[in-house]
Amino acid sequence: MEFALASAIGLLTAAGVYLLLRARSFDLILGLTLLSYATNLLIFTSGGLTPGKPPVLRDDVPTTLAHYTDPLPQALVLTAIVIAFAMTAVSIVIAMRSRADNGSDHVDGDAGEQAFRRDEQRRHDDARARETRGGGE
Amino acid sequence: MNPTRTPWRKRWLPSPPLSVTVFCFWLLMNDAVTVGHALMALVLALAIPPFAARLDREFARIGRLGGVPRMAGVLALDIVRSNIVVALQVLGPERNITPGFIWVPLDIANIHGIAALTSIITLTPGTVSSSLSADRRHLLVHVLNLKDPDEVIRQIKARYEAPLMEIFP
Amino acid sequence: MLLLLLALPFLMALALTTMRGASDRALAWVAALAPLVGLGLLAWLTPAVLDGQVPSLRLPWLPEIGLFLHLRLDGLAWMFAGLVLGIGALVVMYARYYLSAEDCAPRFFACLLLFMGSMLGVVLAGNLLLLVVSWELTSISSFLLIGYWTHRQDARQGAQLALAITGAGGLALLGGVLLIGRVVGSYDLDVVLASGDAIRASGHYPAILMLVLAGIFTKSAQFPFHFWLPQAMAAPTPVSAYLHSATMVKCGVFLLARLHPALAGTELFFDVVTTIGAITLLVGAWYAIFQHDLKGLLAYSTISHLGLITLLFGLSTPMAVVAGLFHIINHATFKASLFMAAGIIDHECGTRDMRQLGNLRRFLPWTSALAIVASLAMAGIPLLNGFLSKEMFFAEALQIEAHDGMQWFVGITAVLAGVLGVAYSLRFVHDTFFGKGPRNLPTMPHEPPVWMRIPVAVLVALCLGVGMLPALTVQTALRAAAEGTLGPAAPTFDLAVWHGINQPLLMSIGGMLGGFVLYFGLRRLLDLHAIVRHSLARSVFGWNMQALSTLADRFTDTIANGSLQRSLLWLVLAAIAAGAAPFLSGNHAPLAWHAPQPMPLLGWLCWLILIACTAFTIRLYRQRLLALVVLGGAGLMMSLAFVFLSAPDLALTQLLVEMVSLALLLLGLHYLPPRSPPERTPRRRLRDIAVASAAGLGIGLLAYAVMTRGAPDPAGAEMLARSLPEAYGRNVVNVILVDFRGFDTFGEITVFAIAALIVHALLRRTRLLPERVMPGPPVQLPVPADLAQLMFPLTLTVSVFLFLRGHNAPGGGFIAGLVLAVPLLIQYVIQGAASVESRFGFDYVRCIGVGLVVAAIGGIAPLVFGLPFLTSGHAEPWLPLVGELPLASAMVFDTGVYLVVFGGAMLILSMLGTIKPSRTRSSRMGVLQPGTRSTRTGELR
Amino acid sequence: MDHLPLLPILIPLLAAAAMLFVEHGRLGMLPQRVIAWTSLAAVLAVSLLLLRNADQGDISVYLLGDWPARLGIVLVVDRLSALMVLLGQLLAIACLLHACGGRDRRATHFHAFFQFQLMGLNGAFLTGDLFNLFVFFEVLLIASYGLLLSGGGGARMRAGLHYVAFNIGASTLFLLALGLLYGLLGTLNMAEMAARVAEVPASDLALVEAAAGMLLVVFCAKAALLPMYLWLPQTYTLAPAAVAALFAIMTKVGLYAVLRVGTLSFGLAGPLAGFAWPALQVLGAVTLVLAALGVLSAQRLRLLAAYLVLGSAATLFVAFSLATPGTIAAGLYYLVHSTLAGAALFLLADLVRQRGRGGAGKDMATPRMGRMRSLLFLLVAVSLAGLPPLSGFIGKLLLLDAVPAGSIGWVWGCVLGSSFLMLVGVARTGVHVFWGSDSEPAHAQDEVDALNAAPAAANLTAPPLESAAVLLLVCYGIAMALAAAPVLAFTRATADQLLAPAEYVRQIDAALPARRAP
Amino acid sequence: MSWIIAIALVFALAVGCFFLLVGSFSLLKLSDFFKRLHGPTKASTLGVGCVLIASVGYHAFAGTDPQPRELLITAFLFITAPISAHLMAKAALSLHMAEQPPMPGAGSTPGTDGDDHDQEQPST
Amino acid sequence: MTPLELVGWAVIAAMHVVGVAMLLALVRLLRGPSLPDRILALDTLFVSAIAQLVLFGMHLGTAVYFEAALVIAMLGFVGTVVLSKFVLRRDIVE
Repeated sequence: MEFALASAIGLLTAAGVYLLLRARSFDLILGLTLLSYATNLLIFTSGGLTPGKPPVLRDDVPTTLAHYTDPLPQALVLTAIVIAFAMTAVSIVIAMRSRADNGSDHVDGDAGEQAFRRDEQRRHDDARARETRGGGE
Repeated sequence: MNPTRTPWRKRWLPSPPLSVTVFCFWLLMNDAVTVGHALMALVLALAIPPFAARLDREFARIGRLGGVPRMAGVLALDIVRSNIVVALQVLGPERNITPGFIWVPLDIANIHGIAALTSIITLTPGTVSSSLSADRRHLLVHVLNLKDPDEVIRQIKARYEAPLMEIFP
Repeated sequence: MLLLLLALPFLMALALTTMRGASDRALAWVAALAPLVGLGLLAWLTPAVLDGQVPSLRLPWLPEIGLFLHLRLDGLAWMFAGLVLGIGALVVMYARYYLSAEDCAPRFFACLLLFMGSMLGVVLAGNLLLLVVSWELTSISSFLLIGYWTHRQDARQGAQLALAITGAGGLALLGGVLLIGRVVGSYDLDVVLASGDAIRASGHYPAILMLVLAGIFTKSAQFPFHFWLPQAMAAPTPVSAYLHSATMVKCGVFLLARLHPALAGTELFFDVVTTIGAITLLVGAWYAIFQHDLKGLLAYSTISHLGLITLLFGLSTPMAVVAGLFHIINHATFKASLFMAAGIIDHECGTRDMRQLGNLRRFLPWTSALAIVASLAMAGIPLLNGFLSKEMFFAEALQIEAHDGMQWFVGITAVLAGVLGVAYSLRFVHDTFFGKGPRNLPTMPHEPPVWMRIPVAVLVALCLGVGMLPALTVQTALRAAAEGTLGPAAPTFDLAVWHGINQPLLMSIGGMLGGFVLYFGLRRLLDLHAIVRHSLARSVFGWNMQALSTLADRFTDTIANGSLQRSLLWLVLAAIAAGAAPFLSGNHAPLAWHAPQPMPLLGWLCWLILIACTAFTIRLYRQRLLALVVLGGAGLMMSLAFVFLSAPDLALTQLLVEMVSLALLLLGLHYLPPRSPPERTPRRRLRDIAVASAAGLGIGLLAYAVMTRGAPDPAGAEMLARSLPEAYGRNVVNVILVDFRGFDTFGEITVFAIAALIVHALLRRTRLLPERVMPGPPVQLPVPADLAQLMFPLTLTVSVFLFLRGHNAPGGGFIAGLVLAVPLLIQYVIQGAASVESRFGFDYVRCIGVGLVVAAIGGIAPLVFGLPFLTSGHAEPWLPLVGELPLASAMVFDTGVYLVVFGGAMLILSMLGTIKPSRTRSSRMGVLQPGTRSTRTGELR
Repeated sequence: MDHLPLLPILIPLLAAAAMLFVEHGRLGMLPQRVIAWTSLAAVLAVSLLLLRNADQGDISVYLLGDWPARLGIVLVVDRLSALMVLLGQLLAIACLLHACGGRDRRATHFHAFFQFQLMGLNGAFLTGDLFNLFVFFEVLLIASYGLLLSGGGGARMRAGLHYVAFNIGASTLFLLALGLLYGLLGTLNMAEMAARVAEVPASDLALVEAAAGMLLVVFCAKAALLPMYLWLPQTYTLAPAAVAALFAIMTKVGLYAVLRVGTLSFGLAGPLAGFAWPALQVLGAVTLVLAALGVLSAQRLRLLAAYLVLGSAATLFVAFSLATPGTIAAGLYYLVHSTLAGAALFLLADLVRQRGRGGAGKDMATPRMGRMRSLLFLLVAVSLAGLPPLSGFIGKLLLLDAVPAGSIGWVWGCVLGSSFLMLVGVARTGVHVFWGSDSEPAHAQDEVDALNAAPAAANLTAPPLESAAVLLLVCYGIAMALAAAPVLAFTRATADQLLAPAEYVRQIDAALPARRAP
Repeated sequence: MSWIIAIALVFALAVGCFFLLVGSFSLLKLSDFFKRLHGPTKASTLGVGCVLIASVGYHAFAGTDPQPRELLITAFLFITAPISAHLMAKAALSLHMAEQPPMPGAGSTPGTDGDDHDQEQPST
Repeated sequence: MTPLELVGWAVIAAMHVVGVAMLLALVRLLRGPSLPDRILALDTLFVSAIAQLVLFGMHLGTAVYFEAALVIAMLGFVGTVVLSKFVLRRDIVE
């Protein structure tokens, strides 16, 4: 069970980091969302995995960790979820404004966009050059 | 909202059925039916509808509710029966299915009625209501196995629309 | 008394800055007040100093590290203070006439006084740190003075250069002084001077010496740092006369004298200081000959003379030190007067270029006479003061006790110095006052106001006086200074004009003759006027600075190029490094891996769904809408996982947040491009994949290791036990949120509130351009609208239910708030924002405010009972019919949470939903025509 | 029950909430300003009281919710906390003063954000709980997003995106580290953590260290240490002046956290004692050099200020990671100085820029730049470059003096070398900005003409509030230089207190709830 | 708990699961979106309804929860499922994923609400 | 075997069946091909999740998960609604 959770956390992190390194604001926000999933899972599991023992107290059950799961990580995750949500809201609005003000959704604005275009163009030219060369031979 | 003076009942108890629903809802949700919960339910039943009624755009009338139980019975039966039919169709070879759209002309004008009809059509397997024409006179229905369009229309009008027109005149 | 002496210039400088619009005369008088009163004070203290007493003052400033405001006036300090104040007074007088009407006189005088004060600080400091402080202050104030004519580029550059070099020297000096402090254990000058042996014996001595000498040499313009001085000639002439003859540049040699007992006496000292001094002496003198600018010539000659003084201190014999001190005085007098004279010439002729000057004795007889006398003193002609100290130098140069090479070197240097000194003095005199008349002058020169000449005259008189009657005029002072410098080791000596015919005299004469021959010989051979010289050292320094700043630019541009991805990449890499370091360093015992718990099949199923959704989010990320849909699946699985792992509250929150986020992202996507352009650099993608995999793997492993361990006795266990009896709640998570760690929640809702306010602030009155719009009017959805309307009161009921039950079952303020907000969101979506907002007149901003206040009140209430913030109270009043009604004060707090969350979520959604399209840029808006959309992505094909 | 430690958090919160009600009143900005100043004055008074109490050596512990420390959240006031809180308020006064010159009118919710920011800062300084620290980090960060972005657009939006994204990334890492730490140690209380670290079995130590390392990475990222400072120059350059000035303390929050966690939670004697200091030393030194190069290459005043702030943070890293009482004391002194002086430079940059045409971005001063501003710049620049006689020099002096013998070479080299580069850079930029450059004489002439032609003579005189703000900050610096001895005595005592965390832990353990039995 | 009730519960569960499965299966199997739309929107709804009834019975007889609260879930489900289906169908129609017949009596162009633009030649 | 046990077994079996149903929906979610298909699959996932939750509650014999199931039933369609609206109009709040 731990393996499944750990692998899920790992994959979510990797996916989040990968998207984080993309150059577009929306991808970035998507990546942050994924990362926050990973974080939440990790905090949540830091109290250990106990299926089927929600920390809602029942009468005549002793209040120990043997009968309930550790509630503290859950409370922490709750806080973390809310904060991540707030951050998502802020970042999406900033992304929108940035797109509108800077004319590009590249995170580095026009400069980044131009660099991106240049790269594209160069690759395009290279490819064409290679094609023509290949064709010539 | 309304500049003209509304009678106090309209203002404080805009929709008795809604109040009853909320009341039952509350009692159902809680662990046990106690006096305290009942009081709370009463408070909510009085407090929420005036608030919610602001959303009401058309203030459609509700007519006789006598037909509701029969309607519910027919509906339950239809749901179960046609579900089985559809299940068999789905599990069978797909080429036996001939889907198609039909426009169902509507006689019912009450928006609640239309909504209820749409829901019912959607919940009854074999048909999904897809769109309502702008003038609300026609309902576009997608039928999973369309053999006879007129039969489908007739069924819908007879089984569902007629009783609904009684409930929502 | 000493404090007043020191503070006076600063106070006057301050007074000057407040004097706006005062006349030049008044300004000058106020400015002159400082040196004049200072001189009076000094005179008052003189008897004591000559008596051998050392008046001092010691105030603590930062006693912990030995920084005291310690002033002491020994002979050396007395002599220098006299120099600083006396020449200062003359310069102020001179400057009053020198400055033109456009110049900002208050600023000039203020800076001048600031400099004077700093200089006095250096001189009077009895604490090495204080000395460094004043030292750097002189650098700064000289920077201001040199750059006084800010509109001139050479002034700006010269000022920067001077600041860079002397500032760097100051930093080096600071290092040296701190090292001295470490060795000696005190920065007190007396202590330091007394522990010369300890310093010389310590292993830090070479470093100390080098650092201190770096400070001294930069300040005193010694080779190879000399080039700033000629550059600094862009300063107004009074500044040059003051700073570059008598004070600032003397700082260095002053310090050399000051620390002589502590540092001198080793071979290293001797070699370094002597050699540098000698080189500077010759280089300065040689270059001086080839200058065309009067002040440039004087500047190089100053360098040369400073080299001479340094050389004398390097020789380290007592008499050499005395000679050095003597020459300091002499140089100050004649050089200051020469600078002033040069200033007069500049003032009158409008140029200082010797190629244009000549024959000025016709036009400026008085000035010429004074300048000629002063320059003769500079050349070391007998009966003038320069001669005396130079002769002492010759005498010492012959007597040094060192190996042969050094002896020869110093001797030859001395002779050459004499030759060159005469040569450039001749150049100055001859090219300016004699020869053919002035050429192409803008104005016809005539004598300046008499008060401008008087300072020059005073100084020249001093030259004569000292030169003829040394025993009467300067001997006592010099003796006091020598005692101040060398302490008990000071020699007894008598100054006399005539020592008989001896070796030094012969050398002097030889030097004079040689100088004549050299100058006129050179004139014959070369056209001196045509030579243009560049200072190599300055160029090298310039190149270095250029290279440095290019390097800086390049570094800064390449590192901080404003790329977000790079920042993030580094963050991730740093985190990976920090996480991996303990395992790779091998400092710790290897990690033990524990076996996992078994996993039911159903769990694997959920796992599969989660993994698949995540993987597909990555695969589809460029089709943003698809990625969002798939991400929704991942979110659902997250909450299912929470459910299975016993966290119903979390599952609820996750679900709700998921829905609202989805709505937010879609709202945002309307204003963002629908897809990401492809990135086809495979290398970059590979790099990112590698980094991401490393991060994922690392976190996964860490998470696994932590999960299989479990902390001993976590805090949560105790919360579990105390939740019901002490906090009266069955839902422990909620109890933690509103009670145990209610403060976190407090912060959390604040964050939420701020986020909503930011969205409000950013979108209010903002018009944005949607990426693409669909044609046609807004869609009407009567059927869903009707159904949703039916749901609304029911969801309201559920919201109240979740809120009230939160303490004992999953729910609580946050969840309830969102459950209230989401149905309203549906209304927004289905009915349109305008329709909903016309029906509910909510002011969400105020709702947030009310929520915050309510939450705060819930927290503050216990304060009334003397309990801390957020302490929960509990009561179960018995009511008729109802029975016991459990009431927890945490409820109030939770109400605040409820309101903030509702208000915040709705504020965000309504702001995002009611953005108006930009009017100005509508041409860019793309209209999605029906039939052009791909069914796969919903976008243009 | 003494509620003093709570007030620096509560008062700004209430003030901020109150702002939301008075925003659209008929009285315009007045009610908001009154509230803001009242709140600030109150918090200032409270923080002075806190400082006074803390200076007696007391560590006051405030148990929120009346729960014992490990269950609930504690606020702890020791010397360091009190100092930082006071510093925050002192800075806030100047920033608010500057903002009242008109910035607050242009930015929606400015005052609310400002108060939230104060709340976040004070909370971060006062809390004794790691997760609560995270929460307050978020409060202050998100408030800073608001301050940064409200009323702005264009390039600032882009910089804001960078800032936000980077900080969210860092916060995520914070949470990851927190999760791991709780999983390993079972507690979130910083003081209890130290005890738990000591009990961790040897085979788990590497895990704890990894988590702790990640935590430090977060703090270093917020404090802009080497590989992670790239966000800082751009953001600070593009932020509005009053906000950038307030941000001067933001990097210090990270430093505070490093110091607090490094000395308290990971212990000074335990198995994790000082595990990260060597790395921090090296990184700090390299950052310092790079920052100095940045100063050298900075053409604009704000960029210059940003790099100077960066350099000061790096210096502090060096100072703190040497971890002797002397260096920490010196570092704390320097921290106070650099915060105030950095802020002053940001505000000044704004003053200069306002003089330029339209304030569109070039901070070219006119040739007639007011004497006042040049003088202020001189003072600030001199102070920041570490030249005497102001606080900057004393701070550096203290640091150099306190460096342990073994590290003299590289520390002195870096500090003095970077001082030199900064001196050159500051002089160059200062000359360029204040003395003009004759490479564009026509331009200067235009400017003069424009000024002469413009009826707005107000442009010539410095805006009073803004100037007063700078003046205030400069006065702080002068006061710090004059009163160096008492300040140093305090920071020395602070350092001693930090390096003897046992007392802190004892106080926390001893703090018992008023009502509940243990 | 008696066997009769137990068997009734198991039956309800079985029916519920069957319909859920059929719903999902039809989602997977059928070839066209509008065909697929039928399965999940109601087979699944009915399936969940059966499961909920089983749950009511189970909790009532096991004594863990006396109230038939799951009925509320059913109620909500029956309200929301048509909304979703209706909107999804509209969305799909707007992407021209099916040919819809011309509306009788309203000329050749069917004026559906919202989609009142021209759609004579729907694709796919 | 007691009746309770029988129901218990049935519940577990049902959970697996529902799991399979979810898996089928997942395949459609990932494969598409059209956008509405994915939305529909997501909706189906939500509906199945309700069943799963209820079954889990039965399995554990607790009513704790009722709220979660209720909220999904009540608001789970929000995702479907907003996504459909986006496809329909691109602007989900008009």
